[in-house]
Amino acid sequence: MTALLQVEGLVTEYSGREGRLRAVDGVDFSLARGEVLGLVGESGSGKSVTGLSIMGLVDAPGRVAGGSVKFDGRELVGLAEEDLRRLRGKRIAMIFQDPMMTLNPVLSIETQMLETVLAHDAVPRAEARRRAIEALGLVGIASPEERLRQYPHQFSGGMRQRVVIAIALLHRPDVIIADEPTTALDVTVQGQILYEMQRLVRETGAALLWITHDLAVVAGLADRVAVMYAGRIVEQGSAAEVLDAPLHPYTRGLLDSVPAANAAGGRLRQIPGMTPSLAHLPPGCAFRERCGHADGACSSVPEITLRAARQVRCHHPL
Amino acid sequence: MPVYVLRRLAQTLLVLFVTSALVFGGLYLVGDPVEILVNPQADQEERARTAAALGLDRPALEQYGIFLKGAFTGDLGKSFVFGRPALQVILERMPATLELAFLAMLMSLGLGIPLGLYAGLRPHGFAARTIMAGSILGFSLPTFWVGLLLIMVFAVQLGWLPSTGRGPTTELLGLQISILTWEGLRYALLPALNLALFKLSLIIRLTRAQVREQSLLDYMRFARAKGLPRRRVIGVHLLKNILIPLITVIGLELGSVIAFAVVTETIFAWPGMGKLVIDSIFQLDRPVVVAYLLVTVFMFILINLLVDLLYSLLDPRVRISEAKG
Amino acid sequence: MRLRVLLAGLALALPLQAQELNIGLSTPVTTMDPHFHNLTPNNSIAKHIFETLVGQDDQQALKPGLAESWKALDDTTWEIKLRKNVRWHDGSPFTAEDVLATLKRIPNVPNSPASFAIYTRPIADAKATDPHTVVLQTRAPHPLLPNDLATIHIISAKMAGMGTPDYNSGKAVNGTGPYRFGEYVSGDRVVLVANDKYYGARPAFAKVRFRMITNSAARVAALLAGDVQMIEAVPTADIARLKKDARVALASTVSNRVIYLHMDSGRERNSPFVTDAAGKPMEANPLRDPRVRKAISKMIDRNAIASRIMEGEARPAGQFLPETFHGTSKRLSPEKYDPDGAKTLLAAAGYPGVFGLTLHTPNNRYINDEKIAQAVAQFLTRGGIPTKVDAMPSAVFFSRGSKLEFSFLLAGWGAGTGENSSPLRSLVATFDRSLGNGAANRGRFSDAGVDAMIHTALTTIDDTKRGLMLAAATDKALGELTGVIPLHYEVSTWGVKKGLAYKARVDQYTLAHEVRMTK
Amino acid sequence: MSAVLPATVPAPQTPFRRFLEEFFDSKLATLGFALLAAIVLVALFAPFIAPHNPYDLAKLDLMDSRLAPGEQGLGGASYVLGTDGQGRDMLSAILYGLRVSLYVGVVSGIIALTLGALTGVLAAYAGGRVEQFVMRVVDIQLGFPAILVALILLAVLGRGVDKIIIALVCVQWAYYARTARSAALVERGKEYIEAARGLGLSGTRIVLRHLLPNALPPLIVVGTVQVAHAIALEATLSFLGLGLPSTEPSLGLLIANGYEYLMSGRYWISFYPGLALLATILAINLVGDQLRDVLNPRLAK
Repeated sequence: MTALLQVEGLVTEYSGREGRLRAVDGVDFSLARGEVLGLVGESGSGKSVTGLSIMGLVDAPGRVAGGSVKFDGRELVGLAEEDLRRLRGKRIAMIFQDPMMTLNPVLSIETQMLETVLAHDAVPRAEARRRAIEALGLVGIASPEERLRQYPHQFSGGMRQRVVIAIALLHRPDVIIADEPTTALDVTVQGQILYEMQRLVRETGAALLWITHDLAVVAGLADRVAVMYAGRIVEQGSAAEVLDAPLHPYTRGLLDSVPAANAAGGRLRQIPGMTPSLAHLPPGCAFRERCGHADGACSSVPEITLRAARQVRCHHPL
Repeated sequence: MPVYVLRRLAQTLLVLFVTSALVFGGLYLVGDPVEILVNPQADQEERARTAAALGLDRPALEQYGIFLKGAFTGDLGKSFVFGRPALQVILERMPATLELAFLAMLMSLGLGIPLGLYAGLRPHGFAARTIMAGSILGFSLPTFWVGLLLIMVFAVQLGWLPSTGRGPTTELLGLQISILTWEGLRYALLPALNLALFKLSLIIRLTRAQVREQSLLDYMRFARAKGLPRRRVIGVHLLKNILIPLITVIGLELGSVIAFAVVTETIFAWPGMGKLVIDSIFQLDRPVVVAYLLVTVFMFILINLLVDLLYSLLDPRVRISEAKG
Repeated sequence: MRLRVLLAGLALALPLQAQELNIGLSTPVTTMDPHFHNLTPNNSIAKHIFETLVGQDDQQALKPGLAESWKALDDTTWEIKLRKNVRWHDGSPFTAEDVLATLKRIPNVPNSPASFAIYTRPIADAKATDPHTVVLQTRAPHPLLPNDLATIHIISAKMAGMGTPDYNSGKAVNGTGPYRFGEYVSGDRVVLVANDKYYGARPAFAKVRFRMITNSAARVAALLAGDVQMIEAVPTADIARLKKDARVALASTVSNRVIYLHMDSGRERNSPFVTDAAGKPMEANPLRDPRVRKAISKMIDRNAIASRIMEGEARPAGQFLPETFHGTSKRLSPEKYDPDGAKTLLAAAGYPGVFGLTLHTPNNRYINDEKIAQAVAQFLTRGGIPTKVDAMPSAVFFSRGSKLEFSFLLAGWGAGTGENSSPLRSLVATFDRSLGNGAANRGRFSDAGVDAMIHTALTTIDDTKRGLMLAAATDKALGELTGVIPLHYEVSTWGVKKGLAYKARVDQYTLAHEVRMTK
Repeated sequence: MSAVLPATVPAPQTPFRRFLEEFFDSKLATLGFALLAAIVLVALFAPFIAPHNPYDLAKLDLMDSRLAPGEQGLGGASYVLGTDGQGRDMLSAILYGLRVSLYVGVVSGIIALTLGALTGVLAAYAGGRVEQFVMRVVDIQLGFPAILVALILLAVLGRGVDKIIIALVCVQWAYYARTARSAALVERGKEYIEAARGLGLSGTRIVLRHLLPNALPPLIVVGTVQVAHAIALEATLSFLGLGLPSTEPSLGLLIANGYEYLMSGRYWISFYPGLALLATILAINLVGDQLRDVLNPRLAK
């Protein structure tokens, strides 16, 4: 498989009152055509910023400070805004977490879909409309022509996320970055959306970067998994391997805190301590203060080590 | 919707009634119009004659009763000073004030929204800071002071624009309008700018605050993620969301612009109803003041109603809840 | 009201023509009906279109108007000879019928807020003995009849039946004066055009546009910007600068208006704003004592007020009218600034440093009224009478003043008739409803001797005798009893563009037909 | 967006200290605060700082009127910023005037804000007829042009600091009420208020702890504008001959008094008070802007 999206040494910084913070600190991964990569981490680990950095949507006071993002062989970091715009929504689409906030409340679904078509293809409105209806049908929305005329507030949360997905799929993009698109939804709806996504990716052959904190979701969906902690990827590998036999203590901790993994009635296991503020990261391994395996070696930053097809960033892999 | 409009109109009548009673009573307390109307040389007999001629010799309640009776037939009494129906005196002056208010509002929106947008989108730039500093200037300097300054600079020093007065008018739908011709517009520019300054500052600040809030919302990011050109992201997605809260403010402010014309009209000798009402208050020309307030309150309620309707037109969310309620 | 919009608009757009004059007025003209509202700005405009039987020159001296001559046949009968070659603007000849119709209309103008009936009431009967002679019969001897006639604008009999609205629209405006009606836009402007068939001197301007610019700074700006060529009531603050400005010339004269202080000399006790030194209400009323009033007068430095507050646009006053007016005293001069003398007087009266006052003043009626009051308070406070100032709009001020709610007030009086009897009768004669005396006597000053002198004077036809009596009454009321304290006479100032000249008038009228071109 | 700073960060200091830290983060706001503090101090201690007492009529000398800045008077006193038409030292008058203006602006602002915010939020909370009634009253009030209400009110009441405060509260409260209501209305619709109600929290608690704080940021925006507006409106009323007694002038009144001298070149009589007014309003706004940014949870980074 050739890499469609190749991220190398990506650094995204935010300058604020407490100086410069690295929200993303040297992230590497690649995504192949038709592949689903789960990017997992707690909130604040930098996974969302990674998604935005790829899209070139990091706003001031943040900026991509280094590294490279290659899409289909083309460098995206430093690319002119207009060239980036042509790619966004056309070849790389992004879906956000909260469908209630993603759609513009005062524009009709039709407006929001048609403008997406017309932003990239000079087609007649009727043609754009046809595509919009088709996309709505694709994500399983009944009587799409009628719903097209409606406004976001007339849709339920799950339906809105379907609309968002339909918009993302309008141009049959090569890559879809989905930033926790099911987190805000009811569990039953979550299941439906996941199922749809899986089906759609398979049908359209798009590569999917699925950003989530939910390991259960990743387990059912992703081909590969990358785990992020404090701006760095600490472990990466095939979904089955990482989830079955994690190498990084942090991954282990995450897995242990999933309720299903615990015996019914037993005490839920947790990772001790709190997620550190990026401003107050301990020197060396960022996880060291919460890690049961930490020792003196951990005061230096661990390098990524390769184990077969897997990568881990730890002085003491499990 | 018609029921809604009708109910609002019924409330309007009540408001007008309360207004008239308050103003009538208020002005009655201020003083005796006869004292200010008669020639200082007048003797006691002439004063009594004036009081009788204007109906001021009757008890206050009776005077108000007479007013109410007339008001129901659309007669708001005769101006003490002009001896003509007060409503007629007001309506004659209204176009001048309305065109000034309209022009001022146009200026404050036409300049305020783009400037506010800019300052909100690039909040840390030098230009944005200059705009915001300027907006503070706009509402900290009293209108009358700025008015004279404008006259001194643009009329006396530079000689670009006429200092005072209203230009030639042309008739439009039976109204005398001056801002339709360039010559007439020249007269209106300075007073309108003077009147607009305060609102301009307000609109800049409100727009900027809105921009700052809205641009952080996900729909803005999503619009960009869709690959929309910046023009459309700002011009459609952002602007439409900003306009909705702004509409409420604009409605409110249009009313206040009309009222604040009082000061501007005085300084620029603009023959509108604001100048008329100031004179009328100082001359205790009660019928005119009462009629003026009734007319402006009515206009204001009308504007409010229009704003509500416009609001529901712009914001799909309101349309639904209105239908329910 | 029909607006001749396009015409006016075109004219405004054109560059200034020599035959056009734009004048900035300080107060709005409220009507075109010469008998509706007796108000200076209205009368001023009316004087362009209409004429009076008796005219007044710039010093208010009587001169022939539509009447060639007038004389008293006996104490109550007057014969008036009318000018013969006069035509109305519509072309018809002017006759005695017009005079009779005017006198009949004046008391019967509906809704008039200030009618001219005060001037016609003394007339019991009027008849025409021939087309150009009118004989007037007064109820009692009324020496001021010619002065009164100088305020009555004669309208044509044809238009006598027309109402005020017809005048405002211009339909009924038909005069004999040097200017004809052009356009009237309420609150904005009055446009007059020259009457080329006028029997007198032809007006210098083909067209005159009066613009109402009430804000005084804006009025000055309009003159400096060249939007108008003449303004009235130049504010005192700008006089010094305008004097130095080569583009304008000023015309000024002492007016017939005196600014004065009135004191509560009516109430024996509990005058509302007399307090003790600590500001608590005081029972006794020291203002009843003429020595206290004199002391107050001595505390005030009139020259300082004239030079500092009025910036030279006022002349310290010792009586109601400048000495040039008929019936004024030759003995009274402005009270000298004498704080020590004041202290002595106060001590003699038994009130050294024991009472305080509040001075009430209008703040939008007279030139710098509120500031003058502050200056007076300054002088009084330093002289040992702590004084506060309470300024209010004239509407409130006069209502309260006439209800006698004040103890000490500042006001002004302009003698409309141009004779000393006017202030004497209104300000210091005992308040008497039936006689019509003391209507503006808000201090309720009362002295039987003064009353008697005024009464005799008002029934004495002989001008010289009457003048002496009026002067004697003034000496007693002001010099001896200090019934009111005169401060200064206002100076009225007009500003004109260089190349124009205006003879300043004591009656404060702005008359376009008196404006001359100097080059 | 998921925050860069994790929400679960251990609070290193008290909320108030955090607030202070965030507030003084901006140089401009710090400057504004310093300016405002200086102005308030100067206003408070005017009687001790001012070289003259401008309210003492006995100390004024008419002969010293309209002196240019730096000129010496007849009595030997020199006037840094000149004198006005009454011979009042401009510097002292400005210092005292600041006091009056701030007092009038702030007191009327606080009363109006309290009154308006409470009615607005209560209306939003209560809904139904109560809300309709309150909002109609607000409409009536807003329908009356502020300046005219103040004019008539002051014509009836007369001049005085207390009277102008009454007038300003009367014309301002409705703005706050309307703002508070619309802000609270947005919040009322949100799930957490439903949840709070569901939890059986008392009405007062919901209003005070949930609705009011969320209505605060827009109220502060309106407030900073309104305090400035109040001071300017007071100046306008004084210009029209109503408002404050001219023997104890506010900044606005000083400007109004100096207005007539503008054309004659005696600029200092209204220019310096104007400058002081500008500085005051600038400071209030800088502080208000920063307050809004810091208090606004949506803008917090």
